[in-house]
Amino acid sequence: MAVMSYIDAVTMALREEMERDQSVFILGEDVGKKGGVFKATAGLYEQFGESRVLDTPLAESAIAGVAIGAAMVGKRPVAEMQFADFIMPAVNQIISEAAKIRYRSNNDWNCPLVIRAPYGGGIHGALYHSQSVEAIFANQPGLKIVMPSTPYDVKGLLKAAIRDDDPVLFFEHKKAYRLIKGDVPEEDYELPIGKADVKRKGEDITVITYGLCVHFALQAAEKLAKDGIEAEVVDLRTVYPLDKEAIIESASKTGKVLLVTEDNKEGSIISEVAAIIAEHCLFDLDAPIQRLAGPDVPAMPYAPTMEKYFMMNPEKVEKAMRELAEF
Amino acid sequence: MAVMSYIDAVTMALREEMERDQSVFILGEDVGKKGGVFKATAGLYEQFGESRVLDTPLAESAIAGVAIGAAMVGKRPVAEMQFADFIMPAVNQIISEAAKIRYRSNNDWNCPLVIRAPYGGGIHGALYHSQSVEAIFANQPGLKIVMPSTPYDVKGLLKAAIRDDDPVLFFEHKKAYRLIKGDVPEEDYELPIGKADVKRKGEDITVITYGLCVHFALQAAEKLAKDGIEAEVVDLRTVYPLDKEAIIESASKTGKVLLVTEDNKEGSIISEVAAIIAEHCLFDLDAPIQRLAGPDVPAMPYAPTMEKYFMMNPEKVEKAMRELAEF
Amino acid sequence: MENRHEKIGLTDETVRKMYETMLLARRLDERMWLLNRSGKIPFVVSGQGQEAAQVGAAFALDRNQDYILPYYRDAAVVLAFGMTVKDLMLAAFAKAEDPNSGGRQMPGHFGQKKNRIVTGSSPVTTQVPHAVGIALAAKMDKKEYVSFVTFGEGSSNQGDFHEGANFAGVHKLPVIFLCENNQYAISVPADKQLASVKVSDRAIGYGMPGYTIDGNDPIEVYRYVQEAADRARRGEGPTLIETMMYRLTPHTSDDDDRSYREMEEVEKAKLSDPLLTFRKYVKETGVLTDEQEQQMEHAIQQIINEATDYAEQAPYPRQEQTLDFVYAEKEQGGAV
Amino acid sequence: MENRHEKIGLTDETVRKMYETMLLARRLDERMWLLNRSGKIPFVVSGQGQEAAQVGAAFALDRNQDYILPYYRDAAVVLAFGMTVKDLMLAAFAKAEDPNSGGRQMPGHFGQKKNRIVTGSSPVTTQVPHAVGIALAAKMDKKEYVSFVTFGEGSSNQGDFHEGANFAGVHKLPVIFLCENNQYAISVPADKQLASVKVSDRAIGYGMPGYTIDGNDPIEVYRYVQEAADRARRGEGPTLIETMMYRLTPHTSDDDDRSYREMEEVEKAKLSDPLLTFRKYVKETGVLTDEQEQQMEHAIQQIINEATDYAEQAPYPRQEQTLDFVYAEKEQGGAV
Ligand SMILES: Cc1ncc(C[n+]2csc(CCOP(=O)(O)OP(=O)(O)O)c2C)c(N)n1
Ligand SMILES: Cc1ncc(C[n+]2csc(CCOP(=O)(O)OP(=O)(O)O)c2C)c(N)n1
Ligand SMILES: [Mg+2]
Ligand SMILES: [Mg+2]
Repeated sequence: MAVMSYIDAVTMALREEMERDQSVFILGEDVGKKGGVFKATAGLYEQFGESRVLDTPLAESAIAGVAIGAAMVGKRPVAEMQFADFIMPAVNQIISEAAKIRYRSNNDWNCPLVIRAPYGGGIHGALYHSQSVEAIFANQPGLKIVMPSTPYDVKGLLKAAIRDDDPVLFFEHKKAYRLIKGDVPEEDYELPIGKADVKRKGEDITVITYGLCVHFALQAAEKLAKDGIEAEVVDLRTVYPLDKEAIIESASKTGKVLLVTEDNKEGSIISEVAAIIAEHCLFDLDAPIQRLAGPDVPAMPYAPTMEKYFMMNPEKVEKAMRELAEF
Repeated sequence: MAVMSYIDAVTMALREEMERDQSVFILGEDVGKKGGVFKATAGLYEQFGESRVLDTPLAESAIAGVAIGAAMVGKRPVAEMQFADFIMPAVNQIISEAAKIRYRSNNDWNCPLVIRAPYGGGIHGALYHSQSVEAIFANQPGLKIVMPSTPYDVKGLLKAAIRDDDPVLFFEHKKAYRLIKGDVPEEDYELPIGKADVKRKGEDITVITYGLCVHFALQAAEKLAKDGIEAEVVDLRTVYPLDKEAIIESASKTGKVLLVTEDNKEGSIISEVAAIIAEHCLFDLDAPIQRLAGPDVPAMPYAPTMEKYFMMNPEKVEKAMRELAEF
Repeated sequence: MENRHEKIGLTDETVRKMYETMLLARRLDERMWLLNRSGKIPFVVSGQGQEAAQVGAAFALDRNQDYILPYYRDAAVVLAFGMTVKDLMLAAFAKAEDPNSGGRQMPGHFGQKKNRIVTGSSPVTTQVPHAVGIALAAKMDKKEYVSFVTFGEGSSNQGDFHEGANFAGVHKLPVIFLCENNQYAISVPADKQLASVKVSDRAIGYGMPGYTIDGNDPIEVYRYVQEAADRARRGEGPTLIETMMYRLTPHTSDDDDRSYREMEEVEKAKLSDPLLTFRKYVKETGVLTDEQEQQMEHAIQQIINEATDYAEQAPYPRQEQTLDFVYAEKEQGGAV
Repeated sequence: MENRHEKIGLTDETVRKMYETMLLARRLDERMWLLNRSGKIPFVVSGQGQEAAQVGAAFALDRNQDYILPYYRDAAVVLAFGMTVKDLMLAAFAKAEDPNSGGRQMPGHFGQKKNRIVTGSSPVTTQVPHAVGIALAAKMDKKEYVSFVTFGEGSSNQGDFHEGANFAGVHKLPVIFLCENNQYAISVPADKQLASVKVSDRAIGYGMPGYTIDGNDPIEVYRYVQEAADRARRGEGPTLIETMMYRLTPHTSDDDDRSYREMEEVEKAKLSDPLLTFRKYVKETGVLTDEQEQQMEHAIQQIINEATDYAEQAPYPRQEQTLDFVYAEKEQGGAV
């Protein structure tokens, strides 16, 4: 067990999977010699050589499409999109192709592909280096979308994603990369894709969230605990398809639910979470389902004033939690 | 006032806007000589000439991107995507560009663009000619998404979309094209984008839906009326951003809400509608918020058995409405 | 008539087989239209006029190891690669047994893993990067196979063509890009589609050789594709081949081509219908006797009849099968 | 040294102005790095080494009517088109007054309608189809303007380059595609990026002339861009010009280029730094005296100092301004 950063857990999972399985390889922009613009693939080019850590031309649709082709014949490509914002040119390949290959071929073909991409704001990335893009893909059966919050989860879920026989989008919060540290076992382990994780038990209110916001909720929960309010914090971990059981269980238990995302509010992941609760445990609720999210503007601006206004933080979460607890 | 089909209302709106405003032009695949694969642009090439009804190369990102460029310098392009399924290569242009041009330039530039595309199933179109793609775009502030249900709404909303100073995605249900007929005034009128429309008043239950499903709900409502159940049918018309007031008003009034979409369920437009209701009128509800949608599979299959299983129809809606009414 | 196939090492036997495959594809296509016009199948997309290039190319490949990524008109390619008429009929009737998709996709969306026919979709040109990825896997694993991908001239204007071709060029991958230039993309003629004179003019931009050849001549196409396959196997990278032909039918059974092209143009093109010209070739070079031809037509008719009957009677997928195969079947400890 | 500018009709006055613009861009760029390294601004993206091509091109355009779609390194282009140092400083400091974006975008995301500098984003190459659309509008309305768009050699591998260039070629639109080939796309050298020898090899695939020229020579670039603009205005369609140069700085202030390229290579490239070579030219041809040069440097320093002070002191946007300008302001009876 070693304490390591979120990004080091990414690198560790990649390295171990590449050591374990010859069919795993990495492709993307600047992932080779440079080791990625965030250094997520640092050292892998040196260890595994150019043929398994491929610097591609600057063309995301090809990155996804070439990876899909390789995956269909038995490879396990891990494609990196340099920023989640730049996944857009690859949407056709991801939605029309990767997501539908198994289904359209009646289970004859499949596509064991992982697409990793750093998402999220708070790093002066402005409109095009701060976006949360998960909602764009979160209505495409055939895809899975994983968004881990801790180094431990990163390692276990990235391994599971690489071993998964279907395409997985794996979004890593870029602000978490160096900010979030935690224990990561040296040994090999997988965490189940499709399962949420209760990161903190509590009886009074439920906060359901994912990614970096999990930490904000946990910090806020500690403060509330000092005032005798015990919050349950559910980390979705997989945001598509959602773990309905876990959502329903926690919502039913506490009857007060706050949903948090860094994304814009309308049409976000937490909208679906709210819908699930409203469908399944309406009569267990003691308060309206609260959603706390970024404002409905195109993306996070550059100026620190505006970035702060947009970005989620522990204070905003705490305030919403207190309001809900007092409801 | 003339009775005309849904698609004729599309053509009429296009023609009238092109007559009214020189800056309006059409571009897309096969929209010229052929008049479009569905004939939505029939006669316009003859009337307005090749320079205003442009057959483009087969490249959707260019269709969107070129239209965006023209829009930024004062044109009002109406781009056709031959099928909504084929909008995917243009996602980067739509989400990264069109949606963000006004915001990112601090209101210096804007992008008065309309993208029309036929969507929806029930026409033996199989996986790639049947999709509902609205959810992909329904979390992108800066965009508006209009999905009309009647010829009357088509004309008024398409005109509004063309006159709008921001980008509008205008999705037309391809099965409605010839199936749905209705009165359309000869004179010029606009309907407000962003406003839902109560297509039927009722006190017992509310059905909120859009597009072709509005007709299924209206048909079902007539049947229920025979049994003394009065359903209110709310046609969202604009699915992004949603008309919160109208949703809240009707949900609060009847206390029983059924949401219907032809799309897959998870992450769909009606998820957001459910979330809005759960947030704002929880205590007015007498029943869980019901969602009726397509199954969570990648897209509608070709075989008639499977297509029927996937596709929404009046019977499915009626059944769900009765269940809700009896709750 | 000069015997051109011997020179490039093709036996009479193989050439006869090539003609037979072209004929089979044509007769099958014709039957599909009949079935469509009589209301038995909802949709046809046709390869008439493109069989020469398809068969010439398919026969030049190694049909025991190469991967193919055909586009919707390539019935002749997949027939050459082992898909049967019955398979195609099952797809046309959208029946459960359809090996391409289990009745889920429209006809023309080929896929059959056992024959290395890679599953395809409707959005055009997405298969191009896939072919490149399959070629990349070959290079990585030092395998001998080649990946072969086709597309129309209209589709060569999609970004995916550019991105895929450049990727293949940079990494010198064993892939063959074959454009079937039938001069129309639905209603749009090639000169409104392509700014270049030839699609093959684009090859230099991807560091690969590019050729524009007569797509009505299967021998010519065979020669170029064979050479491209050899280059690919030698590690010398990709090739772009543009085959010139004419789309003899409307775009699909939903299209009426009279609204955008002169019927005289179509009639004129029919004079160089590759089925007629190649028939002349095999007859005059003595590859095919009249008797053999009759037998061939007869056998083909029988195959098609049987396949039609079989497919017509075969069951549709059960409606609940709509829910199958979204993800891998759940295994213990596995994912969703 | 031979006077080359007279031959193509450039006055000493203009050439001096060209040099001044290059120098201004360079000094501004250098200041940006200082501000970044001292923690005053979070980010710099640099145009060092690319000023010659940028200025040569910008001066060849009609700066009173042409539209430009610059990419992030094109500070010299936008300066030539009327954006001020103060404007750029306001952007670097993310201040409310920034005319590019009101402090919303990172520096290098230019946009200013009054100078026909079209707003840009970060995803590369999306501006290429926009430029084509702007040119299409010119053709439709029979206007005289040209649309000018730049991009890196890495970005020429995006689908949008292909689709946009082909569209322009088919419709013979007045657009100039200028590639600034600085030999790297972040860490990836051009030979791993481009399968072709030259980006200009792609021009034939879009039915347009393509040239690869010395991007360190503003006179040469001027000549080619002027000719392309003339062609465009004559209705003869687009041109692709590739300008060869070297990125003298790391990719951005977040990059450390020592991890992927030899510092000797950079040092060598600095020998042909266009600022040095063009300085030599203007000095030796008598366009610029020592005294004039000193004055120029002095004036530039002052402009930059003032702009820095102003921008540093200017207010940030108010936080609620985050909510502005998602859609057009609501009008009566209007839309959302
Ligand atoms: C991305 C995408 N856009 C549009 C379509 C609709 N469509 C189907 S075939 C076709 C024309 C294709 O022309 P070409 O590539 O020349 O092939 P051909 O049909 O002539 O063989 C179009 C526009 C599609 N299938 N995919
Ligand atoms: C679509 C997209 N993918 C990735 C990036 C990240 N990125 C920014 S600049 C760059 C390299 C661009 O190289 P080139 O086009 O040669 O321009 P240069 O920076 O060398 O001037 C990359 C990969 C991006 N901005 N957009
Ligand atoms: Mg064609
Ligand atoms: Mg570069």
